[in-house]
Amino acid sequence: MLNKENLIIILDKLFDQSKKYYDDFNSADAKIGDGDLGITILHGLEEIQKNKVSFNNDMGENFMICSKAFVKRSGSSFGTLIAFSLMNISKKIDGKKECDHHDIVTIFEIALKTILDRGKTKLGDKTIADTLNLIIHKIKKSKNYNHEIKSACTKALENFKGKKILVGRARMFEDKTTKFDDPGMFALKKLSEIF
Amino acid sequence: MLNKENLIIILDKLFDQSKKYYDDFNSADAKIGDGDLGITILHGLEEIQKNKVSFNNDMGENFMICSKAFVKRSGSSFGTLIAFSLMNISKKIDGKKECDHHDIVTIFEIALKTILDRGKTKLGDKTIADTLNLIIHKIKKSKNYNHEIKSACTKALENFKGKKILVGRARMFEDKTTKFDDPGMFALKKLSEIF
Amino acid sequence: MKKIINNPSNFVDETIDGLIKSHPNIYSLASDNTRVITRAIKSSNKVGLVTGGGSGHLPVFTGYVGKGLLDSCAIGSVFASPSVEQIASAIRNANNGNGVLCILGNYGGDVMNFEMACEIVRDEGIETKTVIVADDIASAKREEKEKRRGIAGMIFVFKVAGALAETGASLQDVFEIAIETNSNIRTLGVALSPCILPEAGKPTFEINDDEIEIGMGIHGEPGISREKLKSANDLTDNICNRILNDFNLTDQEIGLMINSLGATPLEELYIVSRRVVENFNKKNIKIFKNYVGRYATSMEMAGMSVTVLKLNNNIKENLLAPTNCPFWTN
Amino acid sequence: MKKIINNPSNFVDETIDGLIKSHPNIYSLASDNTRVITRAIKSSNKVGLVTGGGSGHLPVFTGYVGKGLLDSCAIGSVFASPSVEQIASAIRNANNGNGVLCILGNYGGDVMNFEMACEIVRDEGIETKTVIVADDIASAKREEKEKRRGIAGMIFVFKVAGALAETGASLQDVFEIAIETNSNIRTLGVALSPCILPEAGKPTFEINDDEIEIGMGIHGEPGISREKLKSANDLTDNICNRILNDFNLTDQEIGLMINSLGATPLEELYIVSRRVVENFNKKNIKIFKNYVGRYATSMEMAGMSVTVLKLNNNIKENLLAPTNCPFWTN
Ligand SMILES: Nc1ncnc2c1ncn2[C@@H]1O[C@H](COP(=O)(O)OP(=O)(O)O)[C@@H](O)[C@H]1O
Ligand SMILES: Nc1ncnc2c1ncn2[C@@H]1O[C@H](COP(=O)(O)OP(=O)(O)O)[C@@H](O)[C@H]1O
Ligand SMILES: [Mg+2]
Ligand SMILES: [Mg+2]
Ligand SMILES: [Mg+2]
Ligand SMILES: [Mg+2]
Repeated sequence: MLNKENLIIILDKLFDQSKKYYDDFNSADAKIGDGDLGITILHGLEEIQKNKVSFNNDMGENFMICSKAFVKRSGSSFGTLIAFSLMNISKKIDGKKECDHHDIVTIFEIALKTILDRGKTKLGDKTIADTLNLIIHKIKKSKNYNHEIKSACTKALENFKGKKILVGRARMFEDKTTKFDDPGMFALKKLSEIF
Repeated sequence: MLNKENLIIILDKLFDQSKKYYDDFNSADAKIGDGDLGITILHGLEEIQKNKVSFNNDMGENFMICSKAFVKRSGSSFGTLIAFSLMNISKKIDGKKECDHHDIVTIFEIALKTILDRGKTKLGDKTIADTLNLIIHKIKKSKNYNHEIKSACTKALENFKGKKILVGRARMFEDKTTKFDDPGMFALKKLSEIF
Repeated sequence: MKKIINNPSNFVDETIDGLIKSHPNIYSLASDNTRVITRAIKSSNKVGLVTGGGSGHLPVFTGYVGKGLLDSCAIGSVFASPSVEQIASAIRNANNGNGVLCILGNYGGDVMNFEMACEIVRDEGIETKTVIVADDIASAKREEKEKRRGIAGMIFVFKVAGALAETGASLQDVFEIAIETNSNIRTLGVALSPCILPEAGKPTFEINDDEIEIGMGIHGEPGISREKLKSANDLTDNICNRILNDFNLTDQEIGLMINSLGATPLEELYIVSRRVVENFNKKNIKIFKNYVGRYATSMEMAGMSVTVLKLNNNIKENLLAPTNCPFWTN
Repeated sequence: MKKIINNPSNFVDETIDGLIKSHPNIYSLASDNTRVITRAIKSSNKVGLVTGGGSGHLPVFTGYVGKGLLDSCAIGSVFASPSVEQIASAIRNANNGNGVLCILGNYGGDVMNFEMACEIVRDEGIETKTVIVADDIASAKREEKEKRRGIAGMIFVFKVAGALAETGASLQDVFEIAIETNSNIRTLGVALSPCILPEAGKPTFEINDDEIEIGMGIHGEPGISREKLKSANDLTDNICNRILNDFNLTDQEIGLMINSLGATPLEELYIVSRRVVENFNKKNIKIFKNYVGRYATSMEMAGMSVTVLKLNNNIKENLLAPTNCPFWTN
């Protein structure tokens, strides 16, 4: 079950984690991209921190506040995809005080759909979409969210080791990319350690 | 007495000296100017070296060769003043195989006149003109050129310690310049050590 | 590398304010958004041209707003995409009922945000079309040209589409010439040193004193190969060869742009340009006009890029058409 | 700081060759001297305008040859004066029987060499006049303005005199407006980092990471004071105050130039420009036009200068007159 209170706890922890792994996220991204993934994640979560005073009992509104915060400070693909996802999620759970199991699965499904749509990418391209896909797969079977999310993020990263990155800035490196993790998937794994 | 042979010896020694004090000349100039005095002197003398194969028994022509060489590689005040001086000297001693005492005094007098004319400066401004003036003064009284030139260069530098530099790039520093040697006078002193 | 700045977090806003205060006859701030610049004298009867992207690349992007070029620009933070909201405002400000063409570089965040903004303004009745410039041959194979990054070549698209728009041409026509221009452009660059992000205060990437990176992106994205610093001629030959392998230009007429990423001085650009001209002359490629200078930069990054634009009469005419913009000399 | 160059001893010649090959419709090499650039299309019925000086300052000096600006330029080695012979050639090439005006910066070698060259061509029947630009307020007291160095302000003199010459005005008239323009200009700059001389391969001077030097010359000559790196606003205020103390501009109309010495990017220039405009507005100084960019550089040196040109109707008209030169946007 997700409500305002535990959403805040999650966001606080994610913010801490984004500070801790700031350099790691940037350098994972720098290997194949522009090296701003740490900035993107930190700035987005920082802006959410500033705005969480406005959180209220409507989870839809809370997600919208998060989306707007992310949009305000983040100007890179990851941030944009997350912001779009949060916005679409917000519409779906509008008016809800708390999200039950079904809602939680829906949240991830909407995020996945948004990312595939907006990112014009498909499963298997080695992006955060693949991580989300595995999370959905797992939490559909088990309500042990903390465990499932953490293990899905780790597993997804492992599954794609040795595969080519096909989207984002990494695409041009072709075979070279097989030896790198997708920075977004790497970041999700590290962030999921809060669970 | 100055002829082709000892002119070459002098030029060779000056060239060596200009290499040895390259950095010192540059940094003396850098304190108050653009730091190119070592470059100016080295390049001029280097170019003369390249052209001394054309030296012949006409000292006027030899001075003209030196003037042209200096002009070719040097683009700063010192080089220009020296090049103009050498040209005017060349005209005066045109056709001479060797320069006697009177000629030698004349050479320095022409150099001084040229520098004051072209440099639009006057004696007492703390420039190479003041050094030349003292040389002329001394060699008029004694034919011991080596000694007189060397001591004049040293003496001139001393005489102007604590005085303001009034021309060249240093002019703007006003009182600050009292604690610096004029770079050109400093260079003449170091170069005169070959005598 | 030291910076003349105030509080780093005001860097972008002060830059924008400076641009407007310095050229009040050219640029104006949008009334509804502090990160949107429009022309000082708005056009009234033409297709609107909009761009947007991260700060730190002046004159790209904002600088090219002006008569004969763009109508408005959405400005992101340093090296970061502008938001959907900012882009939507830029589009609204550029629109005068004749539709809007968005011209942007191919970067994930920009592309997605423009797409979203276009959807939003479409619901308000503004017709838009989008051209995504993809000229950097280092960033994807020839067969996947549309996946390439957009760099200095973008300016040629601004110029050509901007000139046609000024004639009152339809959105479709302006769109088509922009698409055609984009497909006629190839760029390859080399980076020698990083720049410093004002907020981070440290270099964007590291590179040894004796190394260069061919194909490095303007945000420090890795390029094709890191090589030893070599002579300007060898470097230029390498760049020319790669461009000509990608794009057959023999017997063609082209526009050329030799662009500094910032710190690399004009003297060096001309040493490069000289060699490009010599190489191209040998291949019987005719250089119609050569633009040498700082057209698309990464602040004080050292490095340069070479851009070729294959010309036809239509593109040529629009390339030469008059402009009113401090960064374009006719 | 890395350089894209070939053999350092060919640096200047390749730069010149590149300039000509890149803009063959604008520049041409003099037939009698490889270090003299003339207009590609020579003028036939006007006063000739000549400049000259060291290399490494592009667009100064050579870049400003072109219609509406200069007729020819004598090019020295990096930071070194051109020779008498080169200057004489530049004058001959600029002359079409209507006399020649030489406009140069106040540097010892240049001044003496120009003087000598003028004497030589006078014997050949060419009438010349000379204006020595002295705008750098850091380099001599107000009472000795004529002793000051010439820096970015020089370009305003090129522009104003160049425009008047184009109208067919007499040598005396062109001379007078150049003198008047020069006396209406003040510049003050700041250096943040040195540049590398291609042949020496090392920096021209040293400066700590947290220091700047106010009034440093474009060849690294010492300035008025070495200070701690400060905010752009404080630095700009300091520069504005010094200029306004030297030159009363209250209620005047001026042209402004915010010039980068090379590496300092446009973003930073606009942050400075913003503050200059604000400061000047407070004093009721009207900014007629603002030129922001790289107009007079020291290769990749970091730093900038602020130039003011006090206007009157005559100067204003000539400032706006059309040109054909890649480095001047009308
Ligand atoms: N089109 C896309 N579709 C799905 N995921 C994407 C896409 N583009 C980027 N990503 C994800 O975002 C990560 C990169 O994020 P970020 O650094 O913000 O992007 P940018 O390249 O715009 O700087 C990638 O590792 C990938 O997981
Ligand atoms: N107008 C002048 N008259 C006499 N001597 C001068 C004049 N200008 C420069 N000098 C001499 O030349 C020296 C500087 O030489 P140099 O470095 O070549 O000049 P710059 O680089 O300033 O053009 C000074 O120290 C001074 O002795
Ligand atoms: Mg990134
Ligand atoms: Mg990014
Ligand atoms: Mg000097
Ligand atoms: Mg000098």
